[in-house]
Amino acid sequence: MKLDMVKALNLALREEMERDRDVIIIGEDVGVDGGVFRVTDDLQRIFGSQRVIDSPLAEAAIIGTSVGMALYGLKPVCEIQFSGFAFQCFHQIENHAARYRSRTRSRFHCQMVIRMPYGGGVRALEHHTESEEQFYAHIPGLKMVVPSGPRTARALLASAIRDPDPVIFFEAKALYHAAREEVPEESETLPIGRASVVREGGDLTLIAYGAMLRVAREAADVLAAEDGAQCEVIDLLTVSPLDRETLVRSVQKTGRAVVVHEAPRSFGPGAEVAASIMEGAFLSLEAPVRRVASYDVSFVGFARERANVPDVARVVAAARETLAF
Amino acid sequence: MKLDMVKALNLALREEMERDRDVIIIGEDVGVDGGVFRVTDDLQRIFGSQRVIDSPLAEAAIIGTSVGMALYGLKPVCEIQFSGFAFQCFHQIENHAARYRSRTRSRFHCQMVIRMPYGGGVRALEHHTESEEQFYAHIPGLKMVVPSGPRTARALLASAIRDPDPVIFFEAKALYHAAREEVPEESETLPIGRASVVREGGDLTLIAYGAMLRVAREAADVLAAEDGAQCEVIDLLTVSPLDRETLVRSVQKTGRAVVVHEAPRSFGPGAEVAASIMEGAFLSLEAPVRRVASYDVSFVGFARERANVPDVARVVAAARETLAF
Amino acid sequence: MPRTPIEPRFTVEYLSILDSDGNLDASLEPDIPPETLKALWRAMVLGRRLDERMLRLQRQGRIGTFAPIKGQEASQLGSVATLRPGDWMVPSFRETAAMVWRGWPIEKLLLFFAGFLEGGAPAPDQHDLPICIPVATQLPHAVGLAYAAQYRGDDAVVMAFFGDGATSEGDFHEAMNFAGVWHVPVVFVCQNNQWAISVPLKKQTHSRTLAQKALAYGIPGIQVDGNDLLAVYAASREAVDRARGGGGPTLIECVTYRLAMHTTADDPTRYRSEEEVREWERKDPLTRFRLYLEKKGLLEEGLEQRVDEEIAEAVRRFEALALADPLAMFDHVYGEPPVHLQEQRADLAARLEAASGGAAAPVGEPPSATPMRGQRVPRR
Amino acid sequence: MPRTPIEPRFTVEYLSILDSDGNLDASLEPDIPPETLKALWRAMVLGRRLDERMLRLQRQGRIGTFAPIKGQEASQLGSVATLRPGDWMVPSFRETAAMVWRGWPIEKLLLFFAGFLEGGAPAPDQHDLPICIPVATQLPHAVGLAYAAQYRGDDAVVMAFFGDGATSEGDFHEAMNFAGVWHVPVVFVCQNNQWAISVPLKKQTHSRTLAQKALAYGIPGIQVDGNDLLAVYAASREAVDRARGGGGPTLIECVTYRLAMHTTADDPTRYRSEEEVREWERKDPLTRFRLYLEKKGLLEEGLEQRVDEEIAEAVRRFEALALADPLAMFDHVYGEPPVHLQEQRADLAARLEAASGGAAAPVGEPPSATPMRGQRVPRR
Ligand SMILES: Cc1ncc(C[n+]2csc(CCOP(=O)(O)OP(=O)(O)O)c2C)c(N)n1
Ligand SMILES: Cc1ncc(C[n+]2csc(CCOP(=O)(O)OP(=O)(O)O)c2C)c(N)n1
Ligand SMILES: [Mg+2]
Ligand SMILES: [Mg+2]
Repeated sequence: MKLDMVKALNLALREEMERDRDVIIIGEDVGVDGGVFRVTDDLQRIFGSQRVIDSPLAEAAIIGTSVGMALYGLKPVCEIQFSGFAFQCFHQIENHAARYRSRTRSRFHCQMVIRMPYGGGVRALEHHTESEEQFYAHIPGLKMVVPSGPRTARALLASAIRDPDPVIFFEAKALYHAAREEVPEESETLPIGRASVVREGGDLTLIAYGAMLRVAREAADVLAAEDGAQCEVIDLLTVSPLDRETLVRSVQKTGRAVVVHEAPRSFGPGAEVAASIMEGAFLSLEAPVRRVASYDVSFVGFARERANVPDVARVVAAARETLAF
Repeated sequence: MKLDMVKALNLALREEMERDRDVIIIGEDVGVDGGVFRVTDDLQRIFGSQRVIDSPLAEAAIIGTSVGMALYGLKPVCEIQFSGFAFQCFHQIENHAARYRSRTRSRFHCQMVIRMPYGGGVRALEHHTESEEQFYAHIPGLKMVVPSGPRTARALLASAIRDPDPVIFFEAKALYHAAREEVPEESETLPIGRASVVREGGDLTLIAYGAMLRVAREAADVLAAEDGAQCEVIDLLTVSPLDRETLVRSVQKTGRAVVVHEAPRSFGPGAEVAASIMEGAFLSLEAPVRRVASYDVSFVGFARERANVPDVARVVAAARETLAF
Repeated sequence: MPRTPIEPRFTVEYLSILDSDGNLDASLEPDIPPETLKALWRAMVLGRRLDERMLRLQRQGRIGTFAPIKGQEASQLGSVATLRPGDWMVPSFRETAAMVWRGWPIEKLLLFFAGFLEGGAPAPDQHDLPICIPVATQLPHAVGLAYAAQYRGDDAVVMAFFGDGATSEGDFHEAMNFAGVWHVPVVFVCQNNQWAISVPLKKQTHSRTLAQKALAYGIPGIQVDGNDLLAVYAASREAVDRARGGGGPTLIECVTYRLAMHTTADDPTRYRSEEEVREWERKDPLTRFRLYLEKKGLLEEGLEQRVDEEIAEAVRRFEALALADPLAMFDHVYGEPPVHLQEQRADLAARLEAASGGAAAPVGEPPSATPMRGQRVPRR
Repeated sequence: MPRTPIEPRFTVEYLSILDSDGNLDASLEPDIPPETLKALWRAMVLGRRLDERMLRLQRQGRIGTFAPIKGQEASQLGSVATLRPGDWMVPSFRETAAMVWRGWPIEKLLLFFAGFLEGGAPAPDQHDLPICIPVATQLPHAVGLAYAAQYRGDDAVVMAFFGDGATSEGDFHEAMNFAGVWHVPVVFVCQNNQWAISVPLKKQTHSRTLAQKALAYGIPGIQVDGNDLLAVYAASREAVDRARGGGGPTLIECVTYRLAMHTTADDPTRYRSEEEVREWERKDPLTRFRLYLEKKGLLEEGLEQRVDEEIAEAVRRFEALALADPLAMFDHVYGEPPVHLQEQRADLAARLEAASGGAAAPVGEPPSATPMRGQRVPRR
């Protein structure tokens, strides 16, 4: 069947809830309303208000009570309405969700997923357009996953829900309705921690995830058409733990890499990607790993968003500099 | 006069409060008790309980009310008792302290300092030994400062309090009483955003800050004595905005670099340092920039702390690999 | 020694002066000068009409998502009208009428909702904070402002707005508690409009009223008919005067209703009944206040038309504003731009140069605008 | 329509059964089996003696910082004694007596305070959460456990402990509010020991009692003499039974006092008077309970000695525990160690190899241990 990312996520949630009675959903407006983006549409009607919980307006308690439920053995899938509001529960994530396993030597652990829409593309107000993946990627004990389309979204959400560790699951708002994609009838999973080479090429490695994957792919098309340069495009899928092996293998072949993300550039995920490639493929590197990212500015307003978020032209330009280096 | 870091910080606070009536202190136990580490010792007696506020136990409100005071024109110096408890106020820092200037096009701004003890070395419990600088370094609008001893602490705290922007000020617990240092009679400042070359050398650049500076310096001594290798040691002092120019200039000379920090390795500050050096000094690099950091584990318990936090032997080993590369 | 109730008992009062049929309790009628009554009516009408106009602008894609105020005019205006210009207003994101009352130019509000930071900057002399999106996070700011005013010896009072859902956030609790301990001049105005997007009050908290939450902080709390401008005004007047007089903070719960959608991205038919809405339409704050002014002979001819014209002019001024320079995003991140931002600014400048037509190209709304729920993808 | 108090009025009760002179209000005396009374007395004595022993261990550098419980034995034991083994206890960081009552081996507690993660792991069959350091953050966990129990149809009750200072945190508010809305079986036990480190209650909140904070959530709140084990027990029994019976959450404020320092790193003479402490020593929970048992003829000969011997044996077992392998830090970060952690583990393993004497070298306390305040630098 052909589904957009919202429908694909909704399908994965329904399938996992049918599979496992311990899977429950909690968040603001996830029930009757089906979520701000309708990702949980219809689930409360199907599974009841005990399993799809319309919580009061308090992120720290959404995560904090979910931690408690997970310690008891449930598998909460929490929705934070926008990633910009997850700092309200950051202490519950860092202090507890990520640590109960280590703190109790696995007597307890938090099998839970924290879903959040992130990134730009919806003409939204402040705190509704930012990309905060870096903050989670730096926390030991967490996994940070970002699907790039309907099929990877459905498979990775299933994997995340079945994963014994807490998973931060970022959904690119720009992708929710961007495209419909064929997804198999049968539920499927994807290994968390594994990046995917979505296009092979020998001249340069383009690394992206989430909404930026499309940008990287289109840049690869332009570079092939206009420069005759063959880019290898890698979809990280999991930001942390980072699949350094796949990155290094690719750059050992291409000798050149550009990493693209929506998060601000400095101290961002691109830095880890660049540093890891340098450590693993230094002798193959023919040019510095370039980073194409949003500028180091806070919210710019959607009227200026396009000037800030990486686009195809910027990726192509960075790739050309790298190829010409 | 010779002061330890606690006394030097206390002196800077007193000097700035005498200079400017708008400077006020707020935090848990900062008044009568003089702070958990005595950094605010005696200040409430001198300046009164309106200027040195023993707040209720709520970090988000300590920062949130300080933001309000700053919008009014006061210059709050907030103390978060331990950096491990700052995630409770992370939303107030990221959503507001860092953004009011941009949001209001400078009609309002937050001239405030957020002091926190960070790092290991005091046989402390969970959340009392971690190093969270990376989380702040990635936030546009903030400055992230980490002194490395009594004199830089006193000068940088004065600069931070006079800085028009919100400054996160990390104080290494391990340095509080580690050593006494000569500080001038007169109040002095240090430019925020500028790193300092504390030892010159042509063979390798060692980059560190806070409590790790001592480790880097001692490693440099060992390498000079045992390997005859001359290390250039750079004290970042400001983590963000990162002084890339000083780093790049040094590595253009040495061709080799090792960065040391207490924060976990992955997606940590060392990644930005490494990526920036690669971008700025690629053609001079004779070896990959190596990172010596704590492992990607959460709290390990103080009985195992020494095995986790970088020590001289680890830095020396990394430097030797880099020199031999 | 036995089991004994703690004395004195805790009480919370309910205040209503002008009921939905326009019946007045003269004994409680606040004494408001006729000119102020007329100004308040004008502001209510403007709030209502501006709401409708903004809805059309949003549907046409000329502005983005915003939060309509329809039904909450009395809560906002009855309270804010008791402030002096030198006092401080701390809004959330649904105080259009109150903001206009405080002097925000309509075109600036439109600019804000059109995605321009310039729309969020208060005037240099304006003692108001900008719109605050993260629920309840503005409340500690209000307490800090009040503390600073007290510290400086200014007699300013701070009034903070928030909704029923906001009372569930930790920041609400921490702000109320600090205000109680510090005994600062702040008035907390909760617009209890019964809904937090799709979540009804009974799922938000188990307490009977929101006003009683004041008891947890040892400060006065009162519940008022939020659609009764006179009751809101009287309660606010009392709270503002007490605050100014050193009497500390107050929590005012205005029982009102959001007659429109949560925001333009919301479809309320998914979670509430037409009956409920019609029920509350009968309690419309404008209807009863209009009757009240009618009896007082204070209604002006052609007010609606004048208000509409004022709005139309503001919209024209808004439309006339050229798209601001994208490079402005680098201004005001820090007091002084650090090196890396200067470099990034230069990078964008070069790209704008390159893109023939300079600024035009990379500006404007993002390529693939995903509608939130029923929202149409707007095009400028 | 006028200004009217909201009915019914709000009330909070105070409960005391056995006063500081040992006078009993027989009409309220809870019926506790003699064996339980004896066990409770034993637990109180053990709590008091273990505290003293741990202080010595800390001063000798054999364990690190910990929080003494002296004076709070009745609050902890009167409450936790009403739980069944299958119920859940959610501690903060000052519940040593309650934890031992719940079956935590003393040597495990010592291991925890000696800086070993192994000391923080509850037994496989134990329904207790580990010590929680960040104030108030454990409270939503308790509510989540209670929700899960209800969801699964188990009849377990959850009891959560926290202090007076914790009531200022947003997490306290959010947890109480969720518990009220969800109507889950959780009992919130606030040990109001008058101080949050150096901050006295009157600087913590402006409310007269902490119990009244329950009114904000529409749940029952009661204030009890926290040094009166019978009152704590009676109030807890009622709350636990109500919770188990589907009656929802309760907030119990135990008015007690921290007779010792906040933690071993604290010097209370900086912020409170000797008089105040002596005042409260006269209300010592052990004194009155001892009298009560004496009258009942339930005191056992040589209890103190037997308790001390039990503690001494536990200390011997603790000391006998070999320093755990540093490599264990890599266990339990994730269910399955990812590649980068396997590599980092190998790195440490190699370093341990290299460092002759294997594990020994890089383990043990950090080189430059900075004392917090008066704390001595301990050496093992
Ligand atoms: C911290 C935070 N969480 C979630 C949101 C998303 N959100 C915006 S408004 C809203 C509901 C607010 O309800 P209420 O406080 O009653 O105010 P109202 O919208 O009814 O005026 C939510 C959940 C937000 N803006 N901030
Ligand atoms: C979130 C957080 N902030 C600060 C601290 C530091 N701290 C530890 S205990 C304490 C005081 C707690 O007071 P209270 O809640 O009354 O409990 P008590 O210590 O009196 O038992 C503080 C401030 C912490 N552990 N967690
Ligand atoms: Mg509402
Ligand atoms: Mg206390």
